[in-house]
Amino acid sequence: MGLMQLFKQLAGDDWGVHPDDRKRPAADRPVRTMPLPARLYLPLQQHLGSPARPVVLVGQTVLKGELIAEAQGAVSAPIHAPTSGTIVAVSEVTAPHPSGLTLPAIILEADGRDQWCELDGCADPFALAPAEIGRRVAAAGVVGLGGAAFPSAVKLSGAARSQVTTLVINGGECEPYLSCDDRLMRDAAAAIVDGIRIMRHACGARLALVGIEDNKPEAIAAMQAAAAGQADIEVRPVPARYPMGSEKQLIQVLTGKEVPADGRAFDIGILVHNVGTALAVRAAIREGKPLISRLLTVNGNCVADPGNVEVRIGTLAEDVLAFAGGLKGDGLGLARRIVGGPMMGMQIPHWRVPVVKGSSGILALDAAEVASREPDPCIRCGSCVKACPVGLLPLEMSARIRNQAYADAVDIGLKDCIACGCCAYVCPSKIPLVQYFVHAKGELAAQERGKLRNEATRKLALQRQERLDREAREKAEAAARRKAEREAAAAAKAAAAAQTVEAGT
Amino acid sequence: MSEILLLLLSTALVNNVVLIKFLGLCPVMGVSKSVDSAFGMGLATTFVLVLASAASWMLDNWLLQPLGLGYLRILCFILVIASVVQFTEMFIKKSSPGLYQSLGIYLPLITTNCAVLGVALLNVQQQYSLFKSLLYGFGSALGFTLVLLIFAGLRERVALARVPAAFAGAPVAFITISLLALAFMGFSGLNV
Amino acid sequence: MTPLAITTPPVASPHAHGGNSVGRTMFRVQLALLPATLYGFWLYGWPSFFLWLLCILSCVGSEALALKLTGSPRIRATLLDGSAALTGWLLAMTLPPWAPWWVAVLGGCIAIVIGKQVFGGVGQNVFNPAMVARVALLVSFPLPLTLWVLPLPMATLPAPDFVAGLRIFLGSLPVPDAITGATLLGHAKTELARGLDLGQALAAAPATSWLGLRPGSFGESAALLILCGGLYLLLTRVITWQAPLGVLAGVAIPAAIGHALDPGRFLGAEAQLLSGALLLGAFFIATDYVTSPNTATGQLIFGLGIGFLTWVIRSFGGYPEGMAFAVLLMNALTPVIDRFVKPRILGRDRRGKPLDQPEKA
Amino acid sequence: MLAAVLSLTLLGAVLGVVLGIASKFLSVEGNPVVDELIAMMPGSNCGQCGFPGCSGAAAAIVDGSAPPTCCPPGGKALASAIAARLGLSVDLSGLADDGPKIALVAEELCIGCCRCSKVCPTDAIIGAAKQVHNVFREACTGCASCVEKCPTEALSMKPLPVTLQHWVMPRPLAA
Repeated sequence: MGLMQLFKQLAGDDWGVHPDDRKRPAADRPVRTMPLPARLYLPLQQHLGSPARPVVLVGQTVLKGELIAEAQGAVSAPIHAPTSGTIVAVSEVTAPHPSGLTLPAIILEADGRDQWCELDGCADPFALAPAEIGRRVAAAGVVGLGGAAFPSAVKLSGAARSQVTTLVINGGECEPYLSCDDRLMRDAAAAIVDGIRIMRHACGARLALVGIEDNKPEAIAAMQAAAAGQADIEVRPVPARYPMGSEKQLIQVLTGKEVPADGRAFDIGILVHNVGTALAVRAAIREGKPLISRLLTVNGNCVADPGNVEVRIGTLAEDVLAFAGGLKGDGLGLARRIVGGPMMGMQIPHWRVPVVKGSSGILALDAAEVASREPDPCIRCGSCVKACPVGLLPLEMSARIRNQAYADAVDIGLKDCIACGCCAYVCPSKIPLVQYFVHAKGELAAQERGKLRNEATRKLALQRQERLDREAREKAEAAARRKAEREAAAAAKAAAAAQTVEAGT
Repeated sequence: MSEILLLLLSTALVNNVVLIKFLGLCPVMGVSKSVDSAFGMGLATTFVLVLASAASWMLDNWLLQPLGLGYLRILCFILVIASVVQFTEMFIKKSSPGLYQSLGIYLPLITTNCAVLGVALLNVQQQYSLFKSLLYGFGSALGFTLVLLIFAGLRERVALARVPAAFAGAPVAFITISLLALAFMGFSGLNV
Repeated sequence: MTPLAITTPPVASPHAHGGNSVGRTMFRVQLALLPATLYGFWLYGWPSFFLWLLCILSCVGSEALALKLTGSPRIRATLLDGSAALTGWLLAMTLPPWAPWWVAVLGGCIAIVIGKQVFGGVGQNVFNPAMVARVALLVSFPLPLTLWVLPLPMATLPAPDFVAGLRIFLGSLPVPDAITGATLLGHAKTELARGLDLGQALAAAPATSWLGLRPGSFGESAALLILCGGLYLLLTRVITWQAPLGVLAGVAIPAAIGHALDPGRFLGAEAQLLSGALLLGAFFIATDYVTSPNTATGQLIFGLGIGFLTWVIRSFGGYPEGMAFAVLLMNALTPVIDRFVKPRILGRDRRGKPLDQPEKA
Repeated sequence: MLAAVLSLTLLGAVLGVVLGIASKFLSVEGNPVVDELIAMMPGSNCGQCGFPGCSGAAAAIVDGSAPPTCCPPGGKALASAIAARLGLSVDLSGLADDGPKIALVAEELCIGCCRCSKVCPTDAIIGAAKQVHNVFREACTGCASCVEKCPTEALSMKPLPVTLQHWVMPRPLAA
């Protein structure tokens, strides 16, 4: 391996980084199921796309699994009640986002009975038409559980339309600390394989490739055993290297194909889904269960009792942490709160943030793990260039962004950045490169909005001008008409007067 | 063949117009903020330089010298150069308004670019043949464009650097080009 | 529910770091320079030690002064990262070992103030500061910069003691003629100028270069030790192989061809590689992060350029040694190289156009 | 003497004729850059730049008498687009851009005089005479022309609330 590594480095194929994965011991401990919290906070937007629209009223009682917000628009996902209880409010909750801003959310008070609504399972999913599977997956509110939370049904039906040939199942889980996918593959390999078969049926792919990083030997063994009889499901170990779990990188390693920039995996006949999503699809089809809970990793040096926990969607991170033994030393050494992994996760301002469908972990890191320190100036060492899995020049982009030359940064590839964080991870000057890129993307989006606004303004100004012209014209016409009428009247009067004069004579 | 190459190399590198002879510094300082406009300026100057070398040689050898009007040389050369520049300006304005905009005042100022007049006069002084004059003009233009390009690249880098306020802008540009001239001294005494 | 106040400003991911730092990198480079430096002290005695010390002090002092004048809030942190000291160290390595004190002071000032701080400090400069100082000194003061002493173990005179060394360094004691000599390259140049054939002039030159037993700059001492330092940097991944290999190949290939064509006119590849600042330059100067291209291919081109220009200046130019000039010239070309040599972006071709989408069957 | 005068005259005449012909063939109508800029500007002719309208501002920016940042409704987006088009470097920090603002009517102060709706360049203020006016959020460009027309100071500019979709990650503090 060492020699191979050296060769790859010489050949320049050395993208990515090899962070200390810190997955164990949390990954080796059995999964615990968290008891029902008193209240659940369900943001209306837990997925990419347009937010869901509430279909319940305050005070209404709902059963577990009942639809409480429906999808609206082409890319969206519905939300279901994770337990039975009463809707107490439709208000706001802090989003799992560094800004600390709030999101509209439905707040549900559990009644403790945890009573399911009627479920519509299907014993033989392979008898269903692919479109019907897509419909059911959509109705169950399944989204990508790897973190991006893209509605799965949209991907499945899109893939079926563009005739994909390969289904790639992402078991990479390259983020350090996180082990929920690892745990799922170890504990529920058979169910995952079943889910993969259902998805393969739904999208029409011939082959399913399961890529698992080679730092998870137990998961690889379990999956290989479960997929043993299936000729068209192949479990392949891939080298542990961050960001192996990124869609384009995993596709490249597994199939050797490259997704075109500005394109999607469909375009080269590939559909990618996470292992957790496979499991959720299976539950949605076989048992008719909507997505109301997920497995997530609670980890970090500050957590007293780290491990993987099965949590209802909408549970506050605060409650999850309390279940995992709380923070060591009452959170005295806590340096950063994170939802997701340490490489791409979101910093959150406080723990009163709900678990959403895409939350794969809750991390409480101490100062040594965060290792934050004031940045030094860039010394152009080029580490970031070597680490970038996309082939960008992070140092050049950040220098341009520092000088607010956003358009120049776009010219050298800002839009291709996947914000994986490799550059900032290796930077000896500790420059927060990703923050520069996120900032620039935000600024560019704002500029784009400004441009749209300018266009709308121009249109409105034009309309106003037309209106003013029209009004002026109408006024002129009316005046002309009145004048004509007046003149006609005067003429008539004169004529009449003439007649009377004539008559008088 | 080797003589041609040598003349080109020596005019472009060893006796570089900008860094060694210090001719034509005005556009070098003025149009070196971006590589793209520097390239455009380099092309425009190359065009003017080569054309002006040829035209002035013909003028000198076929008109001024036979008529014994050597004292009108500078006047006539400037007339020719100004016309060529005027023509170039019209052409660029028509074909590339963006480049025209970014070159700004420096485009008509090629007229007073002493490199152009200097090369034309040096051609006469050294009694080069028409072909050699062309080569000399082209070599000088090559050196000019090379320095302009390198310098523009450096300035683009420096523009992104955290230059102290006291040195920002022209001062650091002068220091950069002085260091570049220092580097070009390595070519001094170069002979094959 | 009321959102709690945010105490810290929002930060973006990643929330982990690999642990590399500027200070660590600089320390490793200095560690790699150490064996050759210590050996140099043994070869050239006390004056060389004073030169080395004063070069570093001058650089660090200039850096502190410049930071103070520009009102930098992080003077201590910047000085402690070791970049100024490294510049001074490298400058000392390229100077004649018995150069007088004012050369060190002036060199340090030029390197740090004109070469680096004017551009904004560490990471902002476009030319290698040590090479800027070296060239500026050579052009301005050719005499003290070409006064080479014989390594003391080879010299007929005994080594100067501490006091004599200090007096030589301060210029109150002249350098005895008996121990001065010419470098191999300088010798070759003068012999050529006298119309002599190189084959006779330098019969058995390179053999001694491996051990540094010939006149030269302080840091040119033992090729072997410089090479070891370079290999250490390669193994610890502080530097990559592209730039050094480029430099070595850029010199060796034309030298070998020239030597094969006309041995009387051109030095052979081995003599070229082992003499002058070539190895030092290949491993320690051409690999300078700040002033070399970002990409592996760019660094290879950069190295080849330095090597080739060095060979051209050595073989045809007015100066016997061209390393410093070549480095500055290629430093100047670095932005141009960076502009044209970029890594290929995933999913795009080399020109940045998205890859073609395959036709669907 | 005569030769000198003649040859110079001849030279001048020949070159003049050549240039004259060239100018016929290479003439450019108007300034295409100005037209491009006019197309980029908001076009509401709100007059905040101090020029009679957007076309006046565009011409002034091209000839350099006005900075690319002179258009407040265009904001940073427009300024950087113009700067990119003209190849200028622009200092965006000088642009007071603390997020988009829109006009807001204080209902208790509005007397329904209709003065504001007359000046609004985008017809964003609705309301008939003697009725409380209202600002149509989507149409308001934040040009603030209405604010000074209001006799009762019922109109004011309020920043739009930041939402998750509009939030921008702050720039890292410079090292």
